[in-house]
Amino acid sequence: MMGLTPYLILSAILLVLGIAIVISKRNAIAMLIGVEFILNAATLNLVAFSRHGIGGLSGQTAALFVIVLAAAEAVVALAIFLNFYHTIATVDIDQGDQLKG
Amino acid sequence: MDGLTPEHLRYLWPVLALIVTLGAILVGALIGREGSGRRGLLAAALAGLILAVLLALRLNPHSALRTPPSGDWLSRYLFLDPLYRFVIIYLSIFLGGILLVSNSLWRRPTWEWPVYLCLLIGSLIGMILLASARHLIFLAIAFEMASLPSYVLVGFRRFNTKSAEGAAKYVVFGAVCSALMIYGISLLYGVTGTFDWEQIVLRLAVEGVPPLAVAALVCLFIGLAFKISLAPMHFWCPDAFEAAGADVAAWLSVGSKSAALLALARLAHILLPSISPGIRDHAILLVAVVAIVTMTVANLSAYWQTSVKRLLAYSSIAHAGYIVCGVLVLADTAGTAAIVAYILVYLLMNLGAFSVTGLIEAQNGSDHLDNFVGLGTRNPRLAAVMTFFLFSLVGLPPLAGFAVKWILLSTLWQHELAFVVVAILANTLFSLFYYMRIARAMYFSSPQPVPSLQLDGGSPLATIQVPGLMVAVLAVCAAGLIALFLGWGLLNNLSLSLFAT
Amino acid sequence: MLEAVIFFLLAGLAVAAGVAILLSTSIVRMAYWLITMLIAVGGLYFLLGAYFVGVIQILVYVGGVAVLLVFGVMLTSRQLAPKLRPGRGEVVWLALVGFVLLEALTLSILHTRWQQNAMAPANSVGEIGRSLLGEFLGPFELVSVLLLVAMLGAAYLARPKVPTQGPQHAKGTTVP
Amino acid sequence: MNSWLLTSIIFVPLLGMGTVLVVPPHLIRRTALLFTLLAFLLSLGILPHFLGTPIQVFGADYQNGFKLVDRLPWIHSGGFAIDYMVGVDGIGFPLVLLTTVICLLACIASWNITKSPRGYFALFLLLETGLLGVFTALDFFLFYVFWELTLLPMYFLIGIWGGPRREYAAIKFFLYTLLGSVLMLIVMLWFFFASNDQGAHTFNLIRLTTPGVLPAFATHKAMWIACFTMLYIAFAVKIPVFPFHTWLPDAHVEAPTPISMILAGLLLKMGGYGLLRISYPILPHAAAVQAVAWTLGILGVINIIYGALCALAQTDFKKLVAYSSISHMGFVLLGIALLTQAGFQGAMFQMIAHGITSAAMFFLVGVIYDRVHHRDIPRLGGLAVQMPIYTGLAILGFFAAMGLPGLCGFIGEIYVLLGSWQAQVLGPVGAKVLTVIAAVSVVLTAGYILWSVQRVFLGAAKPEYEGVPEISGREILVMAPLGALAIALGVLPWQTVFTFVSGTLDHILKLVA
Repeated sequence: MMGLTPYLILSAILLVLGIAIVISKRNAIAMLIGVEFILNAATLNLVAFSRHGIGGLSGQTAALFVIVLAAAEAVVALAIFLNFYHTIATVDIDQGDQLKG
Repeated sequence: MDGLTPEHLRYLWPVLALIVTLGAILVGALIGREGSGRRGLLAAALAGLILAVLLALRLNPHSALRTPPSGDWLSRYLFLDPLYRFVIIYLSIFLGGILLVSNSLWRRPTWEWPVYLCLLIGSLIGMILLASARHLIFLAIAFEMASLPSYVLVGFRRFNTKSAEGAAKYVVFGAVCSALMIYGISLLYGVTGTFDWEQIVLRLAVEGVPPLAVAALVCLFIGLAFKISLAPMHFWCPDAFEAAGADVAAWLSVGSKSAALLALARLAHILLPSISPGIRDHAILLVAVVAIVTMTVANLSAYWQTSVKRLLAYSSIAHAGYIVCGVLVLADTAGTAAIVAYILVYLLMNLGAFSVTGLIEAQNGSDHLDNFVGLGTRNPRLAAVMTFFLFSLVGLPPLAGFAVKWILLSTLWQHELAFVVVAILANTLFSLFYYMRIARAMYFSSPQPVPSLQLDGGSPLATIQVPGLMVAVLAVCAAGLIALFLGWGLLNNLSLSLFAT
Repeated sequence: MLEAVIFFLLAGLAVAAGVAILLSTSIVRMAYWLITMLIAVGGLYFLLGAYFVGVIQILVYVGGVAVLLVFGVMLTSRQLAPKLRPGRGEVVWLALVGFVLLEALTLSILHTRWQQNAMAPANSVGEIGRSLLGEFLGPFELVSVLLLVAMLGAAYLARPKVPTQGPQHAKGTTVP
Repeated sequence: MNSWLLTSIIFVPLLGMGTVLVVPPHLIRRTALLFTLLAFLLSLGILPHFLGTPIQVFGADYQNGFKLVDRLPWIHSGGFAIDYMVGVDGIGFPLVLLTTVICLLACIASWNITKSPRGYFALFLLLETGLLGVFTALDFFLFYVFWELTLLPMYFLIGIWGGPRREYAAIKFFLYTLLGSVLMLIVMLWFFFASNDQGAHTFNLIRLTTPGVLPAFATHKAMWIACFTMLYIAFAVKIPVFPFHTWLPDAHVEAPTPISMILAGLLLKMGGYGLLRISYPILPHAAAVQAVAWTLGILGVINIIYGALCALAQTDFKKLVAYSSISHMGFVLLGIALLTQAGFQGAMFQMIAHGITSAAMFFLVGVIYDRVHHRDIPRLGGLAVQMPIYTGLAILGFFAAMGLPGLCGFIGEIYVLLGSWQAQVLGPVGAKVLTVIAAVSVVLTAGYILWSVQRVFLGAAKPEYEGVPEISGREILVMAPLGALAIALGVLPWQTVFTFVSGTLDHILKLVA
């Protein structure tokens, strides 16, 4: 019988990986991938807590919402990236240098 | 279903009215011929906003329905208190003003207009719910609801490089911060077993705050700080505002910031008095440092800007730094009241300043500072109201910007936060430099034709025509700034009354 | 015992995916590693007995988001910036910060007294449905509006440039 | 109970501003003149209230000693108690009168402003309202609001209608003053929340002077020294005292002539008035500290000597006058710092005298500048031949500033020197040393004034100034009242000034001692 702790530690590792990806990558889509890691860490937490009797069922339901939010966000983000790409033909954030300051 | 009484339903009506308006605009746009009926849609949107305000006005201003979540359906998700009512009225009226300004500045194809309206109304709904949420999942959804349309609005000028880039930066930054916030929420859920903020606080108060909960609260703070644009989560702000149209920038600078500020104030207002003094002191210190760094960084960066929207973006970051100081004061409701008073006046100043900038941009095709040169002679009235807004942003009497700064400073002083007072005052001095650059351009520099900036054959030196609706908006903003200075007791009373319970 | 083996297998896969993404320079590979991670996490949900969430994870995430991402990659990845690989100094710095963060989080997790009960019985879809329309009715309604607005925004941005339909439109579209 | 006289004096110019903004262009000047004249006539109405009665101030009762008090509740919410409260006593009233006179004359002197006159006169009238408010406000918050209100119009008046380096001068003026204002704001917060007037906080400047209303301040020395210092800087920027004086030459030189008149004649007085109205009565303990007296006294002497030396070195006529202002305002600080009856009276007299002479001098410089379009002293000369009437008036004005006996400048300086000679606060020798050094400036002042008079007016007529028109009737209309006042104050100092101010000043001195 696995306890709660391994899941939480895995979730923490995923969070740190996500943050590292976001920080180290300059490509917008890669950064979005990092965000998905963080969000998955959060859902993993929610499901693990819920299944180990903390807060009843609501953790799992909340995990569903997080997944939906991630999807909605990804859709909008990708639309924006595509538009950006169409406009200046790259998705590398650093290549945009119109906005200075 | 558990108790959805008519009383509670009344609290839902304003939001429902907004959702219906959103749907109606979409349907209207689908039924109507493409590219027609802009005025009709504007009227529909304004009618929806007015309806929401009226419905909100019908709510009992004094009843604070903070019953436990088992009691009823709606107050499980929202704090149905006077502040909720205030946020609906405040943001709806503000969006009404924005729509009038947008209508005057609109240069894009007509078919985009309903999309624009729907996005604005969608973000309005998100902001209202964000400011009042008590259920953390609800808060996260409201947060996204406020954010997603904002990302699109920033990138609304499609095939414009700046706009596309600003939106891309904004969405990446926003996605990271919201993901961190959701991670924090999941941890809080694990520690306390609930998503309800009051119960979380109760649990933390009873059982102490484990380190993991501290990490979770920091994550939550990061999310809100992103929306408020506190350092170091402020980088999106200048990029996004420069990328967006002036009207969208005005909407974001006031709407999303005040919504997140009120959310933060509300959460802090419940949390901080309940937890142990040690953690509370650390939290206050953290917020104080963040606030001071925010205002200082913003004011120092603003000086070098030549894009006025960007300059105003830094100004709005600095103001976010000032306003968030209200969170530091917890012993009574005065801190939150100071925030409310400040955002009320901030609305007038920023709507005004961004509207004038939008007019200049529409005329000249750029918001570069050079386009303001000679405005004092080209259109003295426009320059005069812009000066009003700038001086009010500095915080000089006899304008309301001073009154609210005074309320904030005196509140801080009373709670022995003199170092924050000094920091705010020092920043006020810094800020003078860059606000004065606009005033200087308008009045002191002699107008010279800038050939590269001409558009549509119009000379930048030509008198600027201000559309009628815009005149009304600007007049209301300018008159409001004087009236709210002379009568700032009313302002103070109003904001204090929101927390009378 | 078997549970532990499966856990470590899936967890290892997820972590390996993250590390691979960190080290990878190809955005396409990153997308596939992301899918690996998503499937691994979905597997963990099944292991936890949260079958419905697991199914949704696979359906929405792997089937929707990840596919969308791959499309995004396909549509945009013609120019891959060479600087995608982090510099050596950056790697050290990142590893250090990441390690400290991880250490802090792990220690906090280990030191928190969880009010955990015995493993709850696996829930039926019906119960989750009731919860969705019970405790989570508000978020449920709100999320529908959110999806509407998000779709509208995304559709707007993704809409191709409208051909000019006459002089008044031509003027409108060229104004920045 | 409220007589509304002061209120109407304060707000008549504001009403004028509103009117100026709407009247047709050819009526702008006349409207502005009408309203400044109206304010002047109304301010004459204060005079009867001060004739014949000895003036006592700061009694136990709110309004004892203050005349014509208008009081309305303004903000009473959330713990604030802010009143609209104005009133005049012996030191407020002469300054109100001075303000209306100088503004009236400056309005006449503004007749030849051609660049957007509507904006100019609107700001001018707003400035007058701010000044009148400062000299009458009896509520600290109100005082601060009016104090800041003078800032904005002055910034634009210098920045738009000024000389070539107007931008620089305007922003410098603005920054220095705002720095002072910010410090004053802190003190205001401090006073308000430290005050305990029968259980409530108060901004009332009269109540704040009452012993026991600031209980914490009675015991904490560091607190009152800190507040005194911050207030001092706020006021020192305006006076201006070395080292906060550097905005002044720039601002004066760049400002248009009428604005220089107001700047030197009135704005600088806000600093001295602030010291007498707020710093000394509310923080008497701080003022009585020997180190404070030393510091202020030495700074005053530095101002006197430094200003005079700089004036001596100038070739720009307007800059010379500007530095002479610094020198003369040094006497105000010295007189106040050393806490003697004669010193206080001399300082107050000097403020009024300097208001008259500096306005006159700036106007005289402006008259030349209008005609020859430069202010370079070495290039001028022999104007006495071309412009005899002007020269006569100018020499009157300059001699008044120099301190020739019989003219107003003399009385103030001699009283200050007398006062500082008698001063006890610095020990037996210290004050005398300061007095002697300050007295040296009499020679320096005579030096630069006589020298410049010689270089500008005397000597052989220069051919390039052939045909320079004589001073016009309108200009005489400005200069004649100033000259008359300079003589009147010099001949009848007691009847014109001392009789009004001495009671109030004695009372302030009693608080300190």
